[in-house]
Amino acid sequence: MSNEFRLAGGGRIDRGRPVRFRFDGRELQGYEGDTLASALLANGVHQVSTSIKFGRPRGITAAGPEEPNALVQVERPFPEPMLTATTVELRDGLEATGLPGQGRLATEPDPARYDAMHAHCEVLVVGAGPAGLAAALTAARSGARVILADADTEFGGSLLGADEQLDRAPAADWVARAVAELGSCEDVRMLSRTSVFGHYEDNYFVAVEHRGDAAHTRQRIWRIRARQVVLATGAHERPPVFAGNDRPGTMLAGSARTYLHRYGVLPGRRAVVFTTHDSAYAAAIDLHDAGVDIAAVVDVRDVAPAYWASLCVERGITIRAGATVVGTSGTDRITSVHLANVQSGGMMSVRQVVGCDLLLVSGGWNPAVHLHSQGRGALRYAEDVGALVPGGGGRGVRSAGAATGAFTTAECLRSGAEAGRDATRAAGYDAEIGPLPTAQNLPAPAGRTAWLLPSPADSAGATQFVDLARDVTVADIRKAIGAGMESVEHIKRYTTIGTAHDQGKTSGTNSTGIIAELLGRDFAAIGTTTFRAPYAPVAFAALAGRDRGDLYDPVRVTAMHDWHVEHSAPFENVGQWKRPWYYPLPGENMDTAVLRECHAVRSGVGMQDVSTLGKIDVQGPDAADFLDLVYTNKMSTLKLGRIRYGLMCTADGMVFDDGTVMRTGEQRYLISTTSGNAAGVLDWLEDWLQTEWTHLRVHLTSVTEHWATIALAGPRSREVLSRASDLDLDNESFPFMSWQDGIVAGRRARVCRISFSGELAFEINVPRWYGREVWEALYDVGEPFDITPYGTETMHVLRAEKGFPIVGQDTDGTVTPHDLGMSWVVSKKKADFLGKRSFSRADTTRADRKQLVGLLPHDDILVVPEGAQLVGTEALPAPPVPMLGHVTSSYRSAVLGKGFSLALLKGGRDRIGDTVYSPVGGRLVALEVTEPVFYDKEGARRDG
Amino acid sequence: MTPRTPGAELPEHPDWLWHSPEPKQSYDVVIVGGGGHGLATAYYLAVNHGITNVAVLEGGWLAGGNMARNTTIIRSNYLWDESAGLYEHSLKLWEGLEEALDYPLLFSQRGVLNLAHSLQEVRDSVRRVEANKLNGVDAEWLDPAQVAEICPILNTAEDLRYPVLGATWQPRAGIAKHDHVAWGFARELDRMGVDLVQNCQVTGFERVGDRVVGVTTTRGTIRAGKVALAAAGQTSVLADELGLRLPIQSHPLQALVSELLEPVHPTVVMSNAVHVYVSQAHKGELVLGAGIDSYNSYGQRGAFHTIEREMTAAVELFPMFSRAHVLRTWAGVVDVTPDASAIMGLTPFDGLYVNCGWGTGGFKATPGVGWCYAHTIAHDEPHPLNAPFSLDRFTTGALVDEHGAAGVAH
Amino acid sequence: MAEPYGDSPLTSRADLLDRHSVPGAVRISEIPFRAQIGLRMDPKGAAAERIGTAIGAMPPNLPGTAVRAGELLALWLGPDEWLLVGGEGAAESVQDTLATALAEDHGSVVDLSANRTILEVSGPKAREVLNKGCALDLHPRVFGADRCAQTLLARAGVILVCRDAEQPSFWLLVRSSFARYVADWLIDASAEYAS
Amino acid sequence: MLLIPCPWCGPRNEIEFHYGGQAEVSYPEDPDSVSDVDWAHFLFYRDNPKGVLAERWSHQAGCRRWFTLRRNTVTNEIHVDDDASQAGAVTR
Ligand SMILES: Cc1cc2nc3c(=O)[nH]c(=O)nc-3n(C[C@H](O)[C@H](O)[C@H](O)COP(=O)(O)OP(=O)(O)OC[C@H]3O[C@@H](n4cnc5c(N)ncnc54)[C@H](O)[C@@H]3O)c2cc1C
Ligand SMILES: NC(=O)c1ccc[n+]([C@@H]2O[C@H](COP(=O)([O-])OP(=O)(O)OC[C@H]3O[C@@H](n4cnc5c(N)ncnc54)[C@H](O)[C@@H]3O)[C@@H](O)[C@H]2O)c1
Ligand SMILES: Cc1cc2nc3c(=O)[nH]c(=O)nc-3n(C[C@H](O)[C@H](O)[C@H](O)COP(=O)(O)O)c2cc1C
Ligand SMILES: [Zn+2]
Repeated sequence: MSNEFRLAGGGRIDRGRPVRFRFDGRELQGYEGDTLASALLANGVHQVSTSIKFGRPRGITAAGPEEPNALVQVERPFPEPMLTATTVELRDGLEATGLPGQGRLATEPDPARYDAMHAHCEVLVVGAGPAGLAAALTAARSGARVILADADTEFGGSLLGADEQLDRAPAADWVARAVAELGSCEDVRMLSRTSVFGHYEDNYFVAVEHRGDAAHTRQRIWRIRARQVVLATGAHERPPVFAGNDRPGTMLAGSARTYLHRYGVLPGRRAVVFTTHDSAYAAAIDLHDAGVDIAAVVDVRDVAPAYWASLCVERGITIRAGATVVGTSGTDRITSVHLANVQSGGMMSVRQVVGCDLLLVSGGWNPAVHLHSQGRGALRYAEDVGALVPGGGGRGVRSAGAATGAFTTAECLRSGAEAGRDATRAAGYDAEIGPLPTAQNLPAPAGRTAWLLPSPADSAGATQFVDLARDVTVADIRKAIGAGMESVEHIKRYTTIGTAHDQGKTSGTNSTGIIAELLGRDFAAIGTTTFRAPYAPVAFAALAGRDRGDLYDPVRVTAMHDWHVEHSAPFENVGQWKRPWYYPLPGENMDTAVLRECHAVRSGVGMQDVSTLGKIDVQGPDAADFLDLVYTNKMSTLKLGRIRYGLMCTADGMVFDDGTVMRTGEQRYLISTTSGNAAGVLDWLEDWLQTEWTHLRVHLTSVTEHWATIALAGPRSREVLSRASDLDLDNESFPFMSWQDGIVAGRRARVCRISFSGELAFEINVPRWYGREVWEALYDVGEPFDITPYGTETMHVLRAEKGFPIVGQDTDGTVTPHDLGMSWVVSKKKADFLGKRSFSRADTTRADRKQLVGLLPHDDILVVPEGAQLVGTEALPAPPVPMLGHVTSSYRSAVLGKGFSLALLKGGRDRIGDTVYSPVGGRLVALEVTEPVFYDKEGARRDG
Repeated sequence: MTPRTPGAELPEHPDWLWHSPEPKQSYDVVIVGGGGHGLATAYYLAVNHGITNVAVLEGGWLAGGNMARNTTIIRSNYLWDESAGLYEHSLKLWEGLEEALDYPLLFSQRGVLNLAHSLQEVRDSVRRVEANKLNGVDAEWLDPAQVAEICPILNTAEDLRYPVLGATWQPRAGIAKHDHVAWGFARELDRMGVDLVQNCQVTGFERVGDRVVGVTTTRGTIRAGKVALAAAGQTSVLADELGLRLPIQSHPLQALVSELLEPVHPTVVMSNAVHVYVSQAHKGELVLGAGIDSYNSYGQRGAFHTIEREMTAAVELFPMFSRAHVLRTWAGVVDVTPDASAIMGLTPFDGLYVNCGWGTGGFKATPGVGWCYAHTIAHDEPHPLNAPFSLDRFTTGALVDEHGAAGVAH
Repeated sequence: MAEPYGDSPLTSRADLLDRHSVPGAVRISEIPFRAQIGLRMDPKGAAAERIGTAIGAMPPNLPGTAVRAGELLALWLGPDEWLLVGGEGAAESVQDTLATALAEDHGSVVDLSANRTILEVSGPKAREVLNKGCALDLHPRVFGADRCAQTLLARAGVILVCRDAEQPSFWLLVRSSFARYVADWLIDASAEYAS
Repeated sequence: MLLIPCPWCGPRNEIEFHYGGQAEVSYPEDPDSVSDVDWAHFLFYRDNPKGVLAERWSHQAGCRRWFTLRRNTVTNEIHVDDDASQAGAVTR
């Protein structure tokens, strides 16, 4: 019984290409060009699902994205929740089921690709009905760049679903000519299947293009920046609200026309047409002419429109003017409608039941003002339309066609062309309106707005559905108002009206109208809820696009990265950088590897890739003055060839970053920053330079990535380096905290004597492209010394043994240099520097501030977890327990043979020698408070 | 086809909520702003202090500001003692609120996971968990396997660009239905005779010297014994009328929902590093949020790239969300302070009180704010729980900096 | 003679880039080891004139433009900032020339040769590939030959230079640590033309 | 996605920029002589108007220059100064 409702000819489906699909387990057949909805209707299926709250049978009511009812879950080719049958393109192998409320997500990974594309144009036209096509043609002929986007699979808009004539030929012919002409323009981009869903500042529009499951990219987000925009988005037909209006078989009149003309489908055999508006008559006529028995046209208005009445009379179609539908019957499908005459006072008389399998309805049209309103365009209630229309106010955005309440094709063509011309001119191009096709001379459709239709059997409105998607009825609105609500926003939230997948495309205007009527106020006084993006639902993955997996965020690597990989290092993420964490040998875990690496540095030699440290070249006559302002200590006194440690604070006195400063010239320095904060420091410095201290002549250049940097650390580092370098490395010629240029492993290098481990150490900088080569050379010459590559974990242990804090680990934005015990790095002589003034605020001068100290557990084998809290008592009182501070760094030390920690502790320096406690794994452990330096307090080892 | 009726299991709203009275000429206390905070404050003024000659003046529709647009996450696992004290007090009040208001608030203690994606986040998380425990706040540190057990749909694979290294877990945390909370308070207030005046925009203040004695509004002048600001993102605009500067900046904060989905997400997941937080509301929609948009704005809308980035994080963490659809996006106007903590207490003006700066995270504080702010107003002196949140901390430097350490904002 | 070089940031990706270039659509390759010198100076100062004379053309003052000066390509990066791109091994001589011309005037010359590498993206689909991650309007009328811009490509900062608008060809100057990311991104963005 | 007019590079997407808040808040001439209250205002207090705000932006992913523009915080409309030379002038 396949396709018994399909006409033998007509429509835009490809009868040569049958498509098999399954719905709710049934094997069915349609054609290429069908939507799931049109194919179901062709197979006589009206009921698609049951409703969310009451479980009532629900069918197909519309033919586009405004569909409130026909929700399906696609199962194949891949599960996708909650689509409307009216927008799912029929494809071979499609499987779907009706969806009674909640969608289901796939458990298997989505194999599809998604991406984005930026595009620019002088004129963006949204919607390719007669208005949009006319606008696009007008703009394109001027030579301006045009983007024409339409959500539908084909251009033509409503013209494809009607049988209107343009230039005395089927309108589709003109559409084809228009599309061909646009297609031949070099600077016109035509995007079908592309739903424009968001309108943002400065004419930034976002759209999603559905490229199909077979395409390389399943969906593409278009990010369009347009000079000028024409919104020709058409209108959605408005269903009247009456008792039993949710029965499957109840369909918008215009949609029934679309099924007939576009898909060659008869949505039923015997139809009642119920309308408050002229436009439904065209459906009655068309369907009659296609063989549907029109049982009656029921028009709530006292007088039927003369033009249409005569066409009905010609065909013997009965018109029941001044009547209304007061109820429907049927279980899965409508079987009859109940009519009554309405007197002007709303009194009912003469009831009648008319059998049918289709009820076509129209309550007028709602212009699709969504995108206009999203862009802050004003809305105005148009009495004659019975809905909101654009009221101006968009910047560079114009609406045209049915989106403005113009409902004849002639008007739509003209307003589209005018908007296209005005937009093009505003974009700086010469544009004239060319010849437009001649539309049929149809009377402008009119209607009467009737929000609440009388219904004696259901006067409370319990079956008068306003929002089918959310099962909200007139009774629900009454109840909300009865609870004291007057705002449309409250009623929306109380009833959930307009909050479903369709965002109230067919229910929004009705709900405002009904609220207005129940409250006895004007429509305009009630207004609308806010139109928000997206205009139609968009998949998460489409928005995520290409930024997935490894491309989620740039992976930054150093020149030696592959070597680290080859030597089995796991990596630590430091900002976007990958840094080797440790280098386990076979059989080692992190703890044993780190102990080994630490031991190597303390007793032999280790090497670390420290290329990620930020490096900024600072040049200019005022460079020294500038550095004096941004570092807490004095840099202007630094001698050429020497290096100084420096600390930066924000103006509120909190530690912000640290690093070294090398004087590389009379007016030139090279400063280093922490790896994660390199960009932040450069921006910070530029900010002060450009906007505050504009008199300072200083240039900053990031050179981080020009250099690969290798730290050689340990008592034997000098021996290793001497075998690879021509530099004189003894303490006299190359003292601690100095730098020299020389040759290392055959390459010109800048070598610094700085140490983050406390051991004799060198940092070797070579242009990045020699990084791996020099690294390997040093590794080779170090072999006799058992040179040991080490990672960030070992580096942390070693520096912690020396009490060197890590900004961001031992500080948290609430710590001053004084708190760190680093007053020695805070100048008392300088007139000012960033942070200075804040050190004299009440809170920063408190004696009981948290200060950096060391902690040694009484229990030798214990390593207190980082983050552990400190308390002053041996036993825990009831909460809240006063806390004294927390452990910021904590490791097992190879040289100490036990665990040790750094901590921020209230009044910490005065507590040195005291015992504090920390809850660890359900017990309180005792810790001795110590100086933060655990190893080589005298600093003897740095000279080797 | 078994009919599932996700809407039907939700409770019906009461048949009566609140009146819309004309404002009287004077009140003992006028509260400016009918969001959650204003309503809760009026409620505790009545219940704890017997003060009912009160009006809550709301410029638009009741609770239509941030109260109508937040992602409803409730938790108390903040780092600093001051914050933990206030938020935990609030959480305890939440636990009895449904009963007190006799309204189904859909308060669901489904727990909150705060993910850690870097070693430093692990340290910060452990630090917070340990502090929470000592402050009497329920908290646990979970490793990735334990995280996966609580939220199986979360991607805990090690090869993630920023893998989940663990999470903090507060079992008593959760979500509630924001509108119901507002309406529950409103119904009680209406019953107790408090005037909830809507469409009544406060435009200025009546002063006698340094004393504020009333407000001017779009519905006339209203005299007041005391005036309490509870206007969230709009507070600067009001304070400007008095020449009072506040250290807050108003930013858009966006959120979004998906279509209704079968239950997949059993808890609340928040990730500061990749910036997304997600829960599944009672009806079935996924509710997601991210960080603020960078610039000041009163526009109740944000930029789309914020949403796109948020979706990237969501799909990375929850691959299953790939084909879920964004149904609606929106934004609120949040009042951000330099230390990411609120401001609540006295002002330089007699009879004027300020509560603002809750930024991206004040929904959870709603009952706690009401309790403490009511105390502050009634006694003309801060409650011990809100004393640390005074304005002068910015002068002394005694900030309650919840940025660095507690990280997660909401 | 140019010194022998070690590894460029994309040495290990060379084959991959080659394999993923799509004949007739898009070609992606690295141009490694070019001399790149950062120049800062006051464009209105006397030094500017001297530098213009020394290198054969004034560094451009029009934002977003590139100027060919003898062997060099001078890219406008900011109102007082340029990047001079020269041949392999030219870094030292270019620096010397600039430093001499700058003399005592305030300005800076910094060797940035290894700081970035250059990716060339060419072919009829080059613009489309780039626009998948770059928000600039790359239409030849807007971004023609010798236009340059510092901007974003996906999530990386780049300097984008149009080398040829007719036979579309672009340079992307990418910081070394980001080079693999950008290369991988380009490969991914070009994949659809291969199918 | 605002389209922000960099005085040098021309209009570029918002994501290329870094927001710097209120413009024209200058660092006190002599911080030591500033009271705690005034210092707190310099550190933490910024205008937050509902309407036009003169604010600082830096073209971070572009020319790295800071500049000032006036933007309406309700509508996001940007008021570009007619005097182009002014737009390039930087103030904190
Ligand atoms: C997207 C988003 C997500 C969030 N997520 C969370 C979360 O998950 N958890 C959490 O704890 N918090 C969250 N928050 C923050 C939370 O919403 C706010 O901190 C909290 O709601 C603020 O208190 P309120 O409810 O009183 O504010 P609001 O509801 O904004 O109340 C202020 C009221 O004052 C009114 N008003 C303003 N000016 C005037 C005037 N002149 N006259 C009269 N009335 C005036 C406003 O109209 C408004 O109704 C989120 C916020 C947003 C925007
Ligand atoms: N008789 C009546 O009462 C009546 C009422 C309404 C419309 N009409 C007829 O309908 C036609 C209206 O012409 P028109 O050009 O104004 O509208 P249209 O309905 O013909 O075209 C609108 C087009 O915009 C597209 N669209 C809408 N929103 C979109 C979005 N966000 N993204 C991408 N595409 C989107 C739709 O897919 C559609 O193709 C006329 O022929 C008119 O006579 C008649
Ligand atoms: C927790 C929560 C859940 C929401 N769920 C939905 C929803 O399912 N559907 C919907 O359309 N909007 C939903 N919203 C958004 C509201 O419709 C609305 O956008 C929000 O309250 C902001 O108001 P506005 O958009 O009118 O400015 C939800 C909002 C919140 C805070
Ligand atoms: Zn710029």
